[in-house]
Amino acid sequence: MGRQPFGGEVAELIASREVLPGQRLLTWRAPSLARRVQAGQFVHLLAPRPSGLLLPVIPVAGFDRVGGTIVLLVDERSAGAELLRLHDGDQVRLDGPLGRGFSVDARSRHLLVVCDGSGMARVRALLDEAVTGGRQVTLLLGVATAAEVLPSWLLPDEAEYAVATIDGSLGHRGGVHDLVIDYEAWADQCFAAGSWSLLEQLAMLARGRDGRLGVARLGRRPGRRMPRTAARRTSWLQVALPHEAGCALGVCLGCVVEGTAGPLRVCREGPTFAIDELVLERQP
Amino acid sequence: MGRQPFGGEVAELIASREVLPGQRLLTWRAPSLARRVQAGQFVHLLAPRPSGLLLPVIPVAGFDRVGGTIVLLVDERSAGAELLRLHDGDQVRLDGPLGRGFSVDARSRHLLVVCDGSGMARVRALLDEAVTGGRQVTLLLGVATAAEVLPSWLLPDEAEYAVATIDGSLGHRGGVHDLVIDYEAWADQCFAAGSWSLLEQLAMLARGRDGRLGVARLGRRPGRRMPRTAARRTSWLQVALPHEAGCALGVCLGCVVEGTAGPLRVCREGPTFAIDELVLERQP
Amino acid sequence: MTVDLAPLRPGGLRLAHPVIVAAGGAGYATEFLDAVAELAPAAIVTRSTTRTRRHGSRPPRMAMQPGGLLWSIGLQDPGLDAVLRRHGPRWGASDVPVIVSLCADSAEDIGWLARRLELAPEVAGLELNLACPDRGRGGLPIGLEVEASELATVAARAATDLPLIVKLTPVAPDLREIARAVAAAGADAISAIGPLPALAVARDRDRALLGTAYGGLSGPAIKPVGLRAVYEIAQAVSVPIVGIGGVASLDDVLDYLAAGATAVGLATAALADPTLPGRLALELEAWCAGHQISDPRELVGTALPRRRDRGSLRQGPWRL
Amino acid sequence: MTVDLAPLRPGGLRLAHPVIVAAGGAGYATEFLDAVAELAPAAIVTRSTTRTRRHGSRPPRMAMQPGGLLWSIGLQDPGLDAVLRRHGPRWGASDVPVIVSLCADSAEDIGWLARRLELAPEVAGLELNLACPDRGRGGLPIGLEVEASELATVAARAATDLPLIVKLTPVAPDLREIARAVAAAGADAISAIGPLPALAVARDRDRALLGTAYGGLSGPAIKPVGLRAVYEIAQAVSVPIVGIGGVASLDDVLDYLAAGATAVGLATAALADPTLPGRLALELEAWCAGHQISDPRELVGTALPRRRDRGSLRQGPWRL
Ligand SMILES: Cc1cc2nc3c(=O)[nH]c(=O)nc-3n(C[C@H](O)[C@H](O)[C@H](O)COP(=O)(O)OP(=O)(O)OC[C@H]3O[C@@H](n4cnc5c(N)ncnc54)[C@H](O)[C@@H]3O)c2cc1C
Ligand SMILES: Cc1cc2nc3c(=O)[nH]c(=O)nc-3n(C[C@H](O)[C@H](O)[C@H](O)COP(=O)(O)OP(=O)(O)OC[C@H]3O[C@@H](n4cnc5c(N)ncnc54)[C@H](O)[C@@H]3O)c2cc1C
Ligand SMILES: Cc1cc2nc3c(=O)[nH]c(=O)nc-3n(C[C@H](O)[C@H](O)[C@H](O)COP(=O)(O)O)c2cc1C
Ligand SMILES: Cc1cc2nc3c(=O)[nH]c(=O)nc-3n(C[C@H](O)[C@H](O)[C@H](O)COP(=O)(O)O)c2cc1C
Ligand code: FES
Ligand code: FES
Repeated sequence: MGRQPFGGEVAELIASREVLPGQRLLTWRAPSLARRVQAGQFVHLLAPRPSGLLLPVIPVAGFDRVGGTIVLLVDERSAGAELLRLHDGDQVRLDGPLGRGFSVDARSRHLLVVCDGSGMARVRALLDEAVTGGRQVTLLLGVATAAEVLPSWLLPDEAEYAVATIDGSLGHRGGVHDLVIDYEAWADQCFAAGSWSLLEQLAMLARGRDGRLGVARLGRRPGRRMPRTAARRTSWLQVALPHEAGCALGVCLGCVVEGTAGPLRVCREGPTFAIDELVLERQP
Repeated sequence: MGRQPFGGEVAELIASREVLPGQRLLTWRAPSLARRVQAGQFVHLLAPRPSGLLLPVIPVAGFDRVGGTIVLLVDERSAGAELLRLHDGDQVRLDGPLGRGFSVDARSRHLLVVCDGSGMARVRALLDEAVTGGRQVTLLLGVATAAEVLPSWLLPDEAEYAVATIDGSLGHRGGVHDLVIDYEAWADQCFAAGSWSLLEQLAMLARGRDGRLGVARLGRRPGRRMPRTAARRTSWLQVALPHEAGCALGVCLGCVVEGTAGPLRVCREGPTFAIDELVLERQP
Repeated sequence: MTVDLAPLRPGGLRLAHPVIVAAGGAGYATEFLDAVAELAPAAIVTRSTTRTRRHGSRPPRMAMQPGGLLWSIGLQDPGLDAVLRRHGPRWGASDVPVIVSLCADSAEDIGWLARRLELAPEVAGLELNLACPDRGRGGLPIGLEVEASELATVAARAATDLPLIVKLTPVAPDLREIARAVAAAGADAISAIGPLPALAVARDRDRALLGTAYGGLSGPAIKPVGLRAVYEIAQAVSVPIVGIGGVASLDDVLDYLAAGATAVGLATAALADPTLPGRLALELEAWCAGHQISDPRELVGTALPRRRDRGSLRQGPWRL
Repeated sequence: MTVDLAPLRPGGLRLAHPVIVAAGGAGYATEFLDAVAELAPAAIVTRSTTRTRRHGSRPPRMAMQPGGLLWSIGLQDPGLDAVLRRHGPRWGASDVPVIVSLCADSAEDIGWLARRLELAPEVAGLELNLACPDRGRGGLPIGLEVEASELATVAARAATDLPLIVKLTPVAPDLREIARAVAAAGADAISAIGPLPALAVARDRDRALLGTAYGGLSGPAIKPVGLRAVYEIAQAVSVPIVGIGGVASLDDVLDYLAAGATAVGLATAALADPTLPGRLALELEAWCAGHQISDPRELVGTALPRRRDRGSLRQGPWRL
């Protein structure tokens, strides 16, 4: 886990496209990051020095290892909003990749990805990765209303995309967890990001079906405890937790969430967790 | 003294010229201010909302009543530095004119104006006013070194201009108060702005010659106390005190300096004072 | 949008809305009232006033700090009689209630001042500033100790039937016990907080920046401290609380109400914009309308814990 | 550029320069030391450690505020033995002195912890965190009272010959008397300040933002309070002072030195940039060179008054 001496890597903005009002997909030339990053990991914005006291943490929303680029999906309300003011050719310093990415089990063929508007940036890279790896992937997005639905050009063509809106103005009317039920038998694993209440709903679904779903069926021996990494890899539901700002060194303990086996640092043990690692009902 | 309901006046930047590195002379179209302002008064910058907690106070460094313009001499280290980022055509809201201007006695023909680099913005308008009024005026500027000497285009052509530099790199070598001695017999009144130590030196000179100088000779009757405004008008030495930020309403009492007859508010009783009104040795 | 800061007192201290100017933010109100026109605060608390004329603090008196304002104005006032003579008529002519802040270093002087105000019909209430030194205790602030706070409150209460607000100083480690004592001693409302004792160094670093060396820190920097104080006090007493410290936006107002304040006061932000309290009240009204809330009292205390907590100082294992 | 935080102790506590990481700014130093390479702080104070394993505060634990950071980490540590086992080897391998911050709620535990450190050659000193609750006094912070502060210091002093820094909490109204007591009880140095008790409201305003409700405020917002504390303490005692609170720039370092600090500590700013302490030291060196100052000790206390003042709380008439 050794992090490089503080300093990071220069990244150059090469493209910027509006996704929704106040939200843009920013593409950066950052070869070394692109080579090393995994879906679910994040970067720290070191320079230009952000206005807040702590460094903003920004999930990597996609990467192209060959082209040497990464993409960030930045919203004016999220950490790193200062990046929205930059122009093509501007340079920043990013430190990363930080944290642990999602663990996709080698045997998983069908990935279900669930998010709300705020969670998209944390799962989008997984779609790219899955498609590149020849897996089938379905994205379920839940938002309040049609105006918040993210455009499909944001996703790889190969990904299936279904939408739920609370007001029914587009796609399924209601919460996105309603849609999950249709896919849970199909999916070998599920990956999610979004509000705590979305994660709680998904956790309830997953827990009710504990051990009967997806790859979890394959890995478990009754009565045997698996090592943590294996348990995470074979977990049916993994989530990427939000993490706005912090040291990302593991020293401040400001990012801690409550885990079933004790406190967990989102920046080091996370931001991705198997759902069983978390005590969801006592989180923010 | 009634101040208008809060809101101020729109001023449009119509010209900006560099005076020294980091210092510019900004010309604004602001007809109502230009009509009412007097040399020595200041304005408050209301909008764009400055970053500091209190509103910056900016001396009016010149005005053209007929053309409807005022000029501000703004330094990147002084209050109102945010104005340096504006472009021609940009608009701001200024509140003013605030405070009391210099009182030039009707009988004064020869005005001596003394300042250092920081004081120029507070006395420059007086040069314009004096020249327009047909008076003779001499400006004495004291700075550390030639690079800080303000260019003569900043002054009306009719003003005489002499410079002292501490290192002797331009003009007289030494403090500007040395030059004052050459002019004190000529001058009917003296007006000054600058650091507290400059003002103290001038006060010492003036006090030693108390009552023998300029218009002060004319106005005094032995044993009679003059009303304050008359005393100020006929005082040989008047100073404009620095005042960076504050309510300028007279309510916070944050701008107070020690006066011989009790505390004085720079924003209301000042920023100009007759030297006898102040207790200089106990000021910052 | 009306709130009452003295609901149990005959006549009460009714305000048109919950945003007032805290002591020092409007001097003696006269110039301030002229400047704000119709965008008026719900009330103005005057700068703290004493029995006799004083000069105030040695200059310089004010300095901007990152996020906060550092100042030491001291007691620069002409004495209460002169204040009432000069400003009373303007107060009487205004719709905005004026509450006079008092500072005195003995119960006798507090009583004298409160009795004097009782005779002034233009005065809507009085605020007792517990940051003032206590002559009997070597100049320590009254509000540092429970007993001194209680005695000061009793002295004011006994001298007048006017609505009485008692203003706490955040220097006291446990504000809850002070709050309980002054509420029991007859305070109609409690205001908190005053400034934090602080200091800045002069540019040449050869002395402290302010003429008095020490000053008070106010403004946004202290908002989390003010919220903490209100959150604690609200769990200790049931009298209305005026939340003060760093209020400058609608979010700040809503936060203070949620922490248990019935009204909020601002000083520093009012110095930059006297119309701010009036504008915040309009914004609050619009916000309530947009959230189907008819009475801002519904917003009071929504963030308080269901069960009383142990207070910021008694937290079990070290938490900060 | 060297300074000594324990000049009277055999061996002393010599630092290469005056900029250290305050407790909490570098966790247990291991990851931090890996990250900074050669731009190292002069010393690292660890997060406060207890005798036995603890979970720390309920999340959320941190929130940015205007000008400050609000946090409640609590005591999340595996207990001192485990800390030394896991991190001791890394400390021993580093040139940067590591000072272990201790938190205990009884004299007995303080003694136990200090004796344990005495046996660990990789430990350069210990810091006693007086913000910790005192079991004997219902959980109030030790550092709130003179006697409790004194007893805690004596307990640590009696148990070890290691350099001993005692860290004061700004919650105590008069830091000068606490400082005098702990210096007399054997503290080699004093550090101040810890965070201010504070609170923020959650976005939905249905509860406090932090899981523990109360948290500590740190960062630039509290610098004027930290400077005030150092300025007062420096007039009360002659032991070295580590000035803490809002340090983030060379000007902040110079201000704290001028107010009487021998060294400065930073936590919040180090979280955003672990190399900052090392860079500030270089900037300080350059500044000294440019001002013909050979020893930063010449900068210490230049802003202090010639005659002792009465302290921020005893100012005669109300000043703030
Ligand atoms: C005429 C005079 C000169 C003094 N000169 C100094 C000095 O040079 N240095 C020093 O450290 N102390 C000086 N002092 C003493 C000091 O100001 C205070 O007396 C002392 O700090 C105790 O103040 P207090 O708060 O008890 O008095 P208070 O009466 O509450 O306050 C006095 C304050 O008013 C200020 N003040 C006094 N006279 C005036 C005036 N004419 N205009 C504006 N402000 C005024 C003082 O600076 C002081 O801060 C002087 C006092 C007086 C009356
Ligand atoms: C398993 C457990 C569940 C609790 N659930 C709640 C709850 O839902 N709501 C509530 O208000 N109080 C809950 N509490 C009680 C509360 O957290 C503390 O016990 C109480 O506030 C007193 O804390 P302390 O500071 O004395 O204890 P300490 O031991 O010093 O600290 C306990 C802290 O650790 C946190 N914590 C406990 N277990 C874990 C874990 N597995 N991972 C990360 N952090 C943890 C707690 O939130 C608490 O803040 C719970 C306690 C425990 C042990
Ligand atoms: C210039 C100024 C003068 C003040 N004078 C007084 C005063 O006379 N009495 C008092 O109780 N509080 C006084 N205060 C404190 C304020 O009432 C308030 O408690 C504090 O400033 C925090 O609020 P704020 O952040 O809105 O300024 C003053 C504040 C300022 C800024
Ligand atoms: C995340 C964090 C954790 C902290 N943990 C401790 C601690 O364990 N013990 C302690 O004495 N101080 C702790 N502090 C307080 C700091 O040492 C310091 O006193 C305070 O934060 C003010 O300094 P700053 O403004 O540089 O952060 C912590 C501070 C932060 C920000
Ligand atoms: S962000 Fe600091 S420990 Fe995770
Ligand atoms: S600036 Fe407020 S009284 Fe002068």
